[in-house]
Amino acid sequence: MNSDPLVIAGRTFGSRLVVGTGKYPSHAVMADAHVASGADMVTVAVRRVNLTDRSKESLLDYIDRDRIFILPNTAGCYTAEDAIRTARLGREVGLSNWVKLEVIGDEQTLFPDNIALLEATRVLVREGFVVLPYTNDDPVICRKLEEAGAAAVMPLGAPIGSGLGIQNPNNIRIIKAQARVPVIVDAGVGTASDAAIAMELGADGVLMNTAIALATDPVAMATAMKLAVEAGRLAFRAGRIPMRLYASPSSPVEGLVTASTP
Amino acid sequence: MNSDPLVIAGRTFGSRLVVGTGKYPSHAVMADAHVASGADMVTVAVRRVNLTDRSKESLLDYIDRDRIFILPNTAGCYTAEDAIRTARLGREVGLSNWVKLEVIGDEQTLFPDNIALLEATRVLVREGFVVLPYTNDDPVICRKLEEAGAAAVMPLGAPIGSGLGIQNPNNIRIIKAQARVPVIVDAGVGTASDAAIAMELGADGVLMNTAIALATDPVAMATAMKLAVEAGRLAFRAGRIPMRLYASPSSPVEGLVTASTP
Amino acid sequence: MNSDPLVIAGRTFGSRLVVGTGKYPSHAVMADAHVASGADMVTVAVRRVNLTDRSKESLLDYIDRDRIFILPNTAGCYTAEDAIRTARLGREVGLSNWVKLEVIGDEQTLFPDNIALLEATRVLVREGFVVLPYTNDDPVICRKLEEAGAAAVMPLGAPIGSGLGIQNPNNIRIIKAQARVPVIVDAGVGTASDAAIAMELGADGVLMNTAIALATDPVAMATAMKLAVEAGRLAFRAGRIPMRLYASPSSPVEGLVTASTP
Amino acid sequence: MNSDPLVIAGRTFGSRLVVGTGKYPSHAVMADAHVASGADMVTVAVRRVNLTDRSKESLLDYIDRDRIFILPNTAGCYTAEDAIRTARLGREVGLSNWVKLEVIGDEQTLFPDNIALLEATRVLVREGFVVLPYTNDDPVICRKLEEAGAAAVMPLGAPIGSGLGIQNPNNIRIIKAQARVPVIVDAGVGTASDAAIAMELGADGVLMNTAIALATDPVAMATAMKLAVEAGRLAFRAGRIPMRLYASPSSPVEGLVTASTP
Amino acid sequence: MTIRLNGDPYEIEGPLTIATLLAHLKIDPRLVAVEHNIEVVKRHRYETTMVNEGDEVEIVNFVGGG
Amino acid sequence: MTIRLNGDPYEIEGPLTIATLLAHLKIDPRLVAVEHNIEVVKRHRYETTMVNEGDEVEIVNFVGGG
Amino acid sequence: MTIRLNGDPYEIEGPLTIATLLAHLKIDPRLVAVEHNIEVVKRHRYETTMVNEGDEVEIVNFVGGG
Amino acid sequence: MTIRLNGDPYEIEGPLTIATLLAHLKIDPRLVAVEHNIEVVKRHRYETTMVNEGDEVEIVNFVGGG
Repeated sequence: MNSDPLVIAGRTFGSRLVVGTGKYPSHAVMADAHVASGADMVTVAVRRVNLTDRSKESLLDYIDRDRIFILPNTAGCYTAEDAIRTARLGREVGLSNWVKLEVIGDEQTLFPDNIALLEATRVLVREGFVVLPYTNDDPVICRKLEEAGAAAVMPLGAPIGSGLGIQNPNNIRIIKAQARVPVIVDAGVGTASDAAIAMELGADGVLMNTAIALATDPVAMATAMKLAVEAGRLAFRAGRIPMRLYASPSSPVEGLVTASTP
Repeated sequence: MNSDPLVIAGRTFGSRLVVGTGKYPSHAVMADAHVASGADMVTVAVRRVNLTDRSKESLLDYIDRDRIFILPNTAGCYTAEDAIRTARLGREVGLSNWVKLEVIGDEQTLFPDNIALLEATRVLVREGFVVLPYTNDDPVICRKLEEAGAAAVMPLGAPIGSGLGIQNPNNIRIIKAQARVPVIVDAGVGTASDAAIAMELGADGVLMNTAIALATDPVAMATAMKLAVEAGRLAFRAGRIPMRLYASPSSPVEGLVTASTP
Repeated sequence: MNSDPLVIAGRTFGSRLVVGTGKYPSHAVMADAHVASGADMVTVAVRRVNLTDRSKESLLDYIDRDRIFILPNTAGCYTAEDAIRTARLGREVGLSNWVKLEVIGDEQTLFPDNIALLEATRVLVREGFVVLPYTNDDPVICRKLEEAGAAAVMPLGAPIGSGLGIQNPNNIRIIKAQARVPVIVDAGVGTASDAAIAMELGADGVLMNTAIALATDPVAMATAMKLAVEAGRLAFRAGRIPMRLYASPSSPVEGLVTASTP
Repeated sequence: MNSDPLVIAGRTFGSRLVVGTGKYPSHAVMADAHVASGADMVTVAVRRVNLTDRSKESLLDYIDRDRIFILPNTAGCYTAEDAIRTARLGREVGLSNWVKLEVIGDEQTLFPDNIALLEATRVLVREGFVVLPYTNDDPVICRKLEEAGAAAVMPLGAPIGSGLGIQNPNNIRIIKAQARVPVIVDAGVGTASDAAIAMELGADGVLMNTAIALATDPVAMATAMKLAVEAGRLAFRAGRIPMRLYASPSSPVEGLVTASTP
Repeated sequence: MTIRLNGDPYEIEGPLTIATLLAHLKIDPRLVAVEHNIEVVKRHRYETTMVNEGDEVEIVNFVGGG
Repeated sequence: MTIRLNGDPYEIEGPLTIATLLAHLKIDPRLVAVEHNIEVVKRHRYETTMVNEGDEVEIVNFVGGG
Repeated sequence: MTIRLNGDPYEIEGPLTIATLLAHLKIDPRLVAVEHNIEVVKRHRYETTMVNEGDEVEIVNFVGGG
Repeated sequence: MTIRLNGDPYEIEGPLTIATLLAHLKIDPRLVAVEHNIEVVKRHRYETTMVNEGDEVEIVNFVGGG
């Protein structure tokens, strides 16, 4: 029983790590990585059914829905209209009225269009969605999204799939200091320490896909990310030592069996 | 059973985290932190017995020696002679012929005097000690220590007790690339992500004291460090994704139910 | 004669450094710092005339308007309406139809409200203003501002007056790669190297106030900033060497008068 | 007339930038870059005369020795003996009894062998040389070199030719705080801001070769480095503003012509 | 008749219901969502919603994404 | 009469023109800008723009800022 | 007689063995180490090593350190 | 006779002085330094220092370096 769970919109999650379902070598590897990650929420994309090849096995056959909550996303949408339309379809599939809301504003960086994002958030909140918007590390837009009814804010750490790690730690720290909803760092994590840093900055959770799915060994990396998120969270709560430019001895400076003095 | 143990001088350790015994609020808290850390090697200082107050309970009463290996250190020694003399006394206590060899060269930074360190290493190796020298992040001195018979090299990440984290990651990476003995990052870790980073750089282990002992909640931080070291090690072995300046989508760019294009 | 001038809205500036007029110990020190900085554009705030104390000497008496172009700003405005109103008054003073457009979205960080900023930009561009909007380091909003007719975009490097330096170099690099108008890094510079870094990232200019005005010696720091901006610009154009993890000798490895080989 | 000159062993230098003579596209470009750099000390290597091709023009024909002081180096030497022998030959050429003392300890990193370096320093100081040892960023070895009679200490910022910039700023700051002789950061600079940072850390000078010689435009980069060193020095002396996580307004918060309040 | 199905022209006997269309396509109605002329079709309406000449139908499901 | 001048109540003989008001306040009309009831007043209108009881007037200039 | 014990002068009846000294000091011989005139004393020599006037004795144990 | 010059065997009439050797090699004595059997030769000794069969001579100058 987790004494420090993540709670979003009244729903409790045992893990503070949210993972994706894309880019894995196979559905089987993905399923193993999901187990290793300990995540109980995964995000999925909404796309047209493949009509020409019906054989294609379904993604959902590889997700243990008794244990894992499904978070449909609007990845790939470049307008509020498309994101809203995609969110509605995602809900209609019947597994969740939650949405990881993405409205992309630039193809190179996949950075959000925060104006369209805010507009789409307002519409979907009105329609009863639980909206988790992917945004950038701007405390002002995060506050606007919160005021628009977002259930959490998901600032990016770095461009999606870049693996650069948290590019602007101060902004994440400030967003967390100002937010009254959970803050999930979404995108940019490349390795375990990146996830730990996000949590040490005070984030309530981390969402990642590429760092696990495209690692040489996705299952091992999923385990690493699980441990790193827990480590970072614990360290954040444990109260780290202050930084100092010079040293401070760990052993007593008295009682030495020596004449020498520095 | 650990499939990826740390082996030093033929001795196998289940944990890659080595912790200290100084600066804890109490012996009892230390004992709990040791358990939480999962460490099976701890370092201790050698000091004169307190003759005036014999009541003082013994440190060793709080260390589970069935599970935890004792690593005496020469902290506080400023000459090769003092370090050698202290190492001999530490061995005579009868728990270990290993020594965490420190010869300090500067009181402000507690950085090592590598020349005296090398000299003391040669002497103690000749006397049959298993020598683990605390040095700085210099690949050249690390190679000389290895050639002198050191069982591992322990470059510092930052000044002892500073909590600054790994100040020069490239040097740690280079030291590991050149070393044929285990590389333990000793000193400088402040929080969990620092430990994860050390391991992601390829270090074989991490040694720390202040970061745990002086954390607001030492036991919680000890757990965080345990997880962080495991996470960093796993991530190192799992093969992280490359860094890229721009983004790479996690969801398919085909099959969108939308007219819009970027 | 400067062979690499900064051109904004068809106006040519000899210096790529734009400075402020606030927080100086005195108007006299400010005037000296302006000369030392080499800046030919300075920004000023629009405020109510002090009716109770008419003695107060005028800021403009200390600005050499033959050499220095005046850039009124809308600092302190929290809505598009206020910013527009302030911009109009600034223009009516009769020195410039340019405006450094600020619409603040948060009192702690003084980060912009990009949505209101975009709205105000559209209105003022329609009214014939040359608009230089202060925004955050978001390539998407920068593109929208450019499309709205901004004459330049001015992403922040860090919070105003924080002196933290460029917090997210990649975003500045990306903004520059995408922009078709000049990119001026506005806010966050603390010392000379920060300004050099901004220029090395490709920025067309840097705007700063606090780093000079509140330095112990504002005139010396103004000179430092002048040199740093020129250095960074030159280095950017000169084509820096690539980074490599290992070394590359600067002296020939042949012809040594020695037997020794590595 | 420079009011803040660099003084080493009683000799005054107008510039705090010391440059090399290797790797340039041509001797002519080198000569132009030397002028652009403003340096009045350059380092040269000692090598066997080319007997087969006597046509080869002499390096010295391209160095204005009325303006520029020659600093022979022992680059490429891997033992104290070789370095001493090379230093003696360099002196015998008759232009200088100064030596940039290098004793390399590792071929990949070109990091110094500090033990042999210290030994060679002692010998050469006894022989009346002015010794400027290239060492690593270790305050302890720097103090030993100073005690051995070194006229300056030259810690590396990063591996020679790597262009990585100052890898461990704290160590440079600490070395400067403890040194009583000038501290010259030698090696590792890649671009102008790196040089400025070195000076802002308190270094008395910077020595570089590759960053200028292998830049796409060596003469432009030499100018950039000249300006950056001056900028960094001035900023160091001018007293930079403190860093703060949050913002501090540059314009008055009173007297706004607006109803709105944050 | 010809309809527009997932963006492409599609020939089929019609008019027909969404339910019949899905059956014809051998698509399990659970775990997909259907749009008819840009309007989401609730599942309980599959039997009663008629697809006519020229209508636009979108049938989507969940795929891997991040 | 009472007007609102730079946000505060202000007693003055009136009605009067902006020009007269500035003269009365000993403010050089150059290098300031004037708002009358939220509308910017062009400089050439100072002579003809009347300030009446209860009007709002703002007079601004440039001050140090960043 | 007077010896130097852990750096300080110490009065005690003597000569005596290390073993007797430890017993007198109520120090458990296990988990300490003893130096006699700068030479480490092996534990099995405690019974036979004599401490005389002016000798230097160091008795150490493990304490918390890092 | 054969000497070792800058590391390689070298045939030359001899014995001869360093000065003669430099002249023979067309090397300007200024701006070079000479080692004879591992000993630096001061410039004023070039006339008097004899190079014999099997001697080692090194002649160096300054080249570009960093």
